[in-house]
Amino acid sequence: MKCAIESDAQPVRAHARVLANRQEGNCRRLSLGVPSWPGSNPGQFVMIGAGVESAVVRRDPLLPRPMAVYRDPGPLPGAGGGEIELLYRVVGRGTALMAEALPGQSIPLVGPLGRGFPIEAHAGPALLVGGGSGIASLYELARALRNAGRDVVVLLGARTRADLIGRGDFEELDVELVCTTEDGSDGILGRVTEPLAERLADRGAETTLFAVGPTAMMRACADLAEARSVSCLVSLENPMACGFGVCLGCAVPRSGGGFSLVCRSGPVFDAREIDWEGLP
Amino acid sequence: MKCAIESDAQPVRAHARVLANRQEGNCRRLSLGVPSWPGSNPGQFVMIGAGVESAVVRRDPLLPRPMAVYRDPGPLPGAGGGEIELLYRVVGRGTALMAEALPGQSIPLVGPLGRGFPIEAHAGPALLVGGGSGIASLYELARALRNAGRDVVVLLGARTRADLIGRGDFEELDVELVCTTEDGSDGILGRVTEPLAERLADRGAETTLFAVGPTAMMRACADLAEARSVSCLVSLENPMACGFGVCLGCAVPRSGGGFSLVCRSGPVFDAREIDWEGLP
Amino acid sequence: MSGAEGGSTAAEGIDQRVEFAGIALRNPVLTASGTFGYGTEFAPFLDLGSIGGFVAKSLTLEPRFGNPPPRIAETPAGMLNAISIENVGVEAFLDEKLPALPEATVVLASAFGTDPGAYAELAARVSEHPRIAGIEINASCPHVKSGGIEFGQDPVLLAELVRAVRAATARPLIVKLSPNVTRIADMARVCEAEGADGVSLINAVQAMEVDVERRRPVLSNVLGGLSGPAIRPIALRMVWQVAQAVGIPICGVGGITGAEDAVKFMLCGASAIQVGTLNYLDPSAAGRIATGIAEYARRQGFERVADLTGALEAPRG
Amino acid sequence: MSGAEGGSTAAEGIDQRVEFAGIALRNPVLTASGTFGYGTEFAPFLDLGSIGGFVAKSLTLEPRFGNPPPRIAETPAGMLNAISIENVGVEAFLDEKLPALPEATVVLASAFGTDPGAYAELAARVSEHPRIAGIEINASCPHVKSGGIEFGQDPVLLAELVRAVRAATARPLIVKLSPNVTRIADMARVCEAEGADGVSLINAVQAMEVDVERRRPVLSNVLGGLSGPAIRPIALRMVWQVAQAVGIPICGVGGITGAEDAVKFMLCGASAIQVGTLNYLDPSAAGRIATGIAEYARRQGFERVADLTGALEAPRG
Ligand SMILES: Cc1cc2nc3c(=O)[nH]c(=O)nc-3n(C[C@H](O)[C@H](O)[C@H](O)COP(=O)(O)OP(=O)(O)OC[C@H]3O[C@@H](n4cnc5c(N)ncnc54)[C@H](O)[C@@H]3O)c2cc1C
Ligand SMILES: Cc1cc2nc3c(=O)[nH]c(=O)nc-3n(C[C@H](O)[C@H](O)[C@H](O)COP(=O)(O)OP(=O)(O)OC[C@H]3O[C@@H](n4cnc5c(N)ncnc54)[C@H](O)[C@@H]3O)c2cc1C
Ligand SMILES: Cc1cc2nc3c(=O)[nH]c(=O)nc-3n(C[C@H](O)[C@H](O)[C@H](O)COP(=O)(O)O)c2cc1C
Ligand SMILES: Cc1cc2nc3c(=O)[nH]c(=O)nc-3n(C[C@H](O)[C@H](O)[C@H](O)COP(=O)(O)O)c2cc1C
Ligand code: FES
Ligand code: FES
Repeated sequence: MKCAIESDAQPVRAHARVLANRQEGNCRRLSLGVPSWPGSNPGQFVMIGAGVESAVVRRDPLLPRPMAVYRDPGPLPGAGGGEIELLYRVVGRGTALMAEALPGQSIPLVGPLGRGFPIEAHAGPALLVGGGSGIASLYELARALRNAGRDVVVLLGARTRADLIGRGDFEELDVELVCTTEDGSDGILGRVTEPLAERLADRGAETTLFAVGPTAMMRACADLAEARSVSCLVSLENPMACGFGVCLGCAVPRSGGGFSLVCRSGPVFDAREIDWEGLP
Repeated sequence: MKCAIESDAQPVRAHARVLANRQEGNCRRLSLGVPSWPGSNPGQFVMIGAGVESAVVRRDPLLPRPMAVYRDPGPLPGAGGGEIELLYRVVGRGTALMAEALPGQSIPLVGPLGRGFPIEAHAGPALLVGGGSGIASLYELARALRNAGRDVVVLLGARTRADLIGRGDFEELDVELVCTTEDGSDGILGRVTEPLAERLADRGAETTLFAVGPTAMMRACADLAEARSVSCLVSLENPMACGFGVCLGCAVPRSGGGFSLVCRSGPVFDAREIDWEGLP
Repeated sequence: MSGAEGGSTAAEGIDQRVEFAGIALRNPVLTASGTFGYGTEFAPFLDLGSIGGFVAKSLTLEPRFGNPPPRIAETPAGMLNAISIENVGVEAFLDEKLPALPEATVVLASAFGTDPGAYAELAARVSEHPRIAGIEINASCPHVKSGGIEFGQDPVLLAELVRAVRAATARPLIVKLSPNVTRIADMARVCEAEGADGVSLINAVQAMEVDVERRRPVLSNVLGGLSGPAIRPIALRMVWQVAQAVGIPICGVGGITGAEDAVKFMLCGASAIQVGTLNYLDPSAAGRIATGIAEYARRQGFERVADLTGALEAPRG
Repeated sequence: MSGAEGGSTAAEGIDQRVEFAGIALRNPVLTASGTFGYGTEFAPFLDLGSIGGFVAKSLTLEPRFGNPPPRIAETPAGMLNAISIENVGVEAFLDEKLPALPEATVVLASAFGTDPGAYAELAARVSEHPRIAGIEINASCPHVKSGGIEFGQDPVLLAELVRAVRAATARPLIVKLSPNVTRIADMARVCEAEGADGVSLINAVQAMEVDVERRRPVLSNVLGGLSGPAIRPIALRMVWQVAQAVGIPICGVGGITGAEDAVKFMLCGASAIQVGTLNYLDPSAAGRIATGIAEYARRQGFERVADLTGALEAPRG
């Protein structure tokens, strides 16, 4: 199976306009108007500046941050660009600066980048497992798979209720949705891998598992998939400087030896391609 | 004559709160609420951070900027601090960032710093000459001299009307006010040194000239004063890193050889103390 | 028309062409090795015709994997990298990467190796290819454990290296210098004496970052190279020092983020400049820098951008 | 109580004391020469009792004027200075500056001169004074035209200098190293061999800035020293390299802006640290850093701040 499709659209560098930037649970939703946005495939990402543009260019922090395109209704008609949404957690300096962006301000953006998920219309059931901010990579995938007529189950796992980000959006998608929390504050008490194991047992070898979240979670998914001989696609996160394959900073070790670039060959990989032991 | 008095108040380091930050002509007025502000003497300055404080400390630009205390009604009763105003021109990165500060945000501030102008109650007439952003150093001086019963004339020179900053405040002070513009858009057409020469001729040897503005203007004032044998005090500007005498970055050459620190021995100097040729 | 990105008229009438190490460039803006991939990656962002040319990622004779992750870290106004010359190898470069580039693009190859012989062989190989306008010797990779930095740090080894490569190619030969030395001018003199046509400086500054939560070095390689705006004042100083010391042309590299920065290097003596880390954050910036340099030249009353080289007014006193 | 500024309870129960070069410090935070004046300037902003001590502005035998202005410039996440050891001279320092300080304040003198004899004489002079806890040799001023940098850049001259000063004083002797060298570890080894009790590193990195409008160097001295956050990754690397090379204690200096930065230096092997440029922008920061280091130590399960020294986990592979 080919693990990922390449976006047909060429990425743009743009000054994205902040339309909204709101807290939702333990996460923030950033809506951006992106001039000449060409549309993205599920699983692609953007590089977004750490902080808004102002009259003064500040070189600290220096690098942009990779963020999955959470929602992308596609390019607007004409040359009007597009509206996209990101869902992000404030974990460090860059995301803290993003959190301060106000509607009307602009942020430099490069994207869409990377290879997204493969959407094969007449394939078998799809199990989508999301944890933490990885959930952000799954919404467009779920929508595309549903539109392609696939049997879709979305399993979202979180520590607590407020971490079940984007949940309302998934509910509206009209796919089967299973939520788990480690503290039982919402959905099933426990880890997402438990209901996942059940669903996997229900479904056949044609099933595809799509897992995005903390490394440990993805690895557990990969192991479950391996045991059932179904294929498992993961989307990796890694610090990035460029996002389009030139700094070589985002390399992850391949199971066969050598490295793959998360930004260019990924972020979506077949779980078997990855040397999980070699991840930092 | 002793050229400057030392502030009796110890400087504070504070997180100043932005109360207002508005464009006025070619200048901006920044009102700050400063916790534990001890009050300042006319001619003192503050070091103000280049940009507001946020959750993320950004180290570019790195250094604070020196700004005269334009208006200082004095400390509020109790431990309530004080409200001060700065009047500044956007000339580079630091001031451009200051211009983006919004009410409610906070800015790091150290002050009051330097030695201010001497306010001698029973001395002769005072001619205050201001040009450019130097005007900002004169308001509290004019007020203090007036309160001390001195005969005060304020002469403000500018390129054009919009550069005659703070003019309305001076009008309210009830001192004689003379304005000049180089393009004749307001007041007398020409340079401020012309009406100054006339006033100097009118007044006796007890007159003191206070000149703050571009170096060329201050030097011209110093020459006029010298020719009339009256004393002339100037307030110098210089890039500064600390503002309180430890980086030694703000040195200006003394006429007798060696250097004086603008932040500690100044910013107010007797014009004769300065080696004008040696200024950068 | 050159430097047309953004359609600036303020730059019109200015001759933007420069010559660097015998290579005619449409303008002085090159992009730096390791920050511009093999060129094609920038097609969506930048008209390759808007810059003078680029230096491709450093090559080794065989394809080479780099260091394990993490390979990069962010620092104040800078970044660290410890990629370690991961590259497709000279063969794939010549056969696959070069032909994908527009005809008019000026391409410099960057050579890396663990001994002078490997460098020389690589230089000979790329010299056969008509598309290679010049060869930059990367004598200065700050984080490859063997080879690399030693050449750039020892004048005797450097001389040996330049001699070997000089003997292997008649193409314009540029030596990229390491900043991690006591006297950069001495290293440049060695290059000049051994027949190099020019020097590029600086490569990244050897540096380190620590993850306090994990109490580990951030980079798997422990040490990495510091690049970006943070190092610009160091690079500028070195370019100025080298310009006082040698007659061969200089390419200024290090922390350039705009036309003003580029101009600073030219005033200090650089004939051309390279944009590095900036390409990551703003992949279309290099073209604007070329235009901006021309606009500056015009504002300052120069007719040719080339006249900016060394146009720093003599320091007073 | 030490480190009480801000009244942190998170740091309670942690032993903050460290020893550096035989000097007992209440906590590892010193302030750097040239950035803390003669100490009293900080009285309005900082309880001198909240830091370990400070290194006074470098002294010469006679009072000394510095360079003409401009002496400073701002750069990305950094600044340049070319002050050139302007100071009141050793006599005024001992007679006027020292007595103005609180009894409990640990003061280190910094010695500067144009030849080893002058350094030695200065060291002898300050050693007579009971308030001087130690002497830091400034072998590394990056912008004094004669003297200064040469000592810090040449191992033979450095050895000679350290030997001369060592013979002149029995006080704790610390050599402050220049970063403008090819192999910092070699310089530290020289200091150890000549009997220095410790090394401080780094001094500012030689650098330059240009005013493009006036087409001049910004600094009257052309070259200056780069300090501030920009150089922190360079300083950290050098401290780590020196820690692998010598047994004498290290004081880490360069771009420290908070407790996390300070901790990085300690993990890499520093016994104490110095806060420099940060004192200008935040004159009360040094005290908070001391508390922050203790809080970090507690969070990471250490009982003594001193145990942070060298506690970097061994790099993998
Ligand atoms: C393809 C891709 C898509 C992503 N999509 C999302 C998303 O939709 N929503 C979201 O919240 N986050 C997403 N991330 C992670 C996000 O990029 C990081 O959280 C962000 O860069 C942290 O920046 P910071 O400055 O706030 O933190 P920093 O201060 O830079 O770092 C904080 C912590 O995060 C780690 N970190 C830094 N950069 C990354 C990175 N790129 N990936 C993983 N960890 C990192 C650091 O090592 C450190 O432990 C994605 C990452 C990738 C590679
Ligand atoms: C005691 C004192 C009081 C001052 N009061 C005022 C005031 O009330 N209102 C006001 O608008 N300005 C005042 N200034 C000047 C003000 O400090 C500078 O305009 C400001 O620092 C420029 O910062 P920037 O980042 O915007 O410009 P930069 O990008 O740093 O520099 C822009 C230009 O200004 C020059 N410059 C930089 N710093 C200074 C400086 N400290 N003094 C003079 N020139 C400088 C630079 O050389 C350059 O030419 C005062 C300066 C001093 C020393
Ligand atoms: C991620 C990365 C990879 C690099 N790879 C190379 C390389 O392969 N060969 C080389 O000569 N320089 C390499 N460099 C150094 C740059 O070409 C340049 O000299 C340095 O980054 C300083 O310029 P800058 O500050 O503009 O980035 C690399 C730099 C970075 C950041
Ligand atoms: C304005 C200025 C003056 C300095 N003067 C001295 C000095 O007299 N003696 C000395 O040893 N170091 C001097 N230094 C170097 C500092 O002590 C310190 O080593 C350097 O600035 C790096 O630390 P930092 O990045 O924390 O500032 C000076 C630094 C600055 C910025
Ligand atoms: S982020 Fe630069 S190559 Fe992947
Ligand atoms: S500004 Fe630092 S000494 Fe004057």
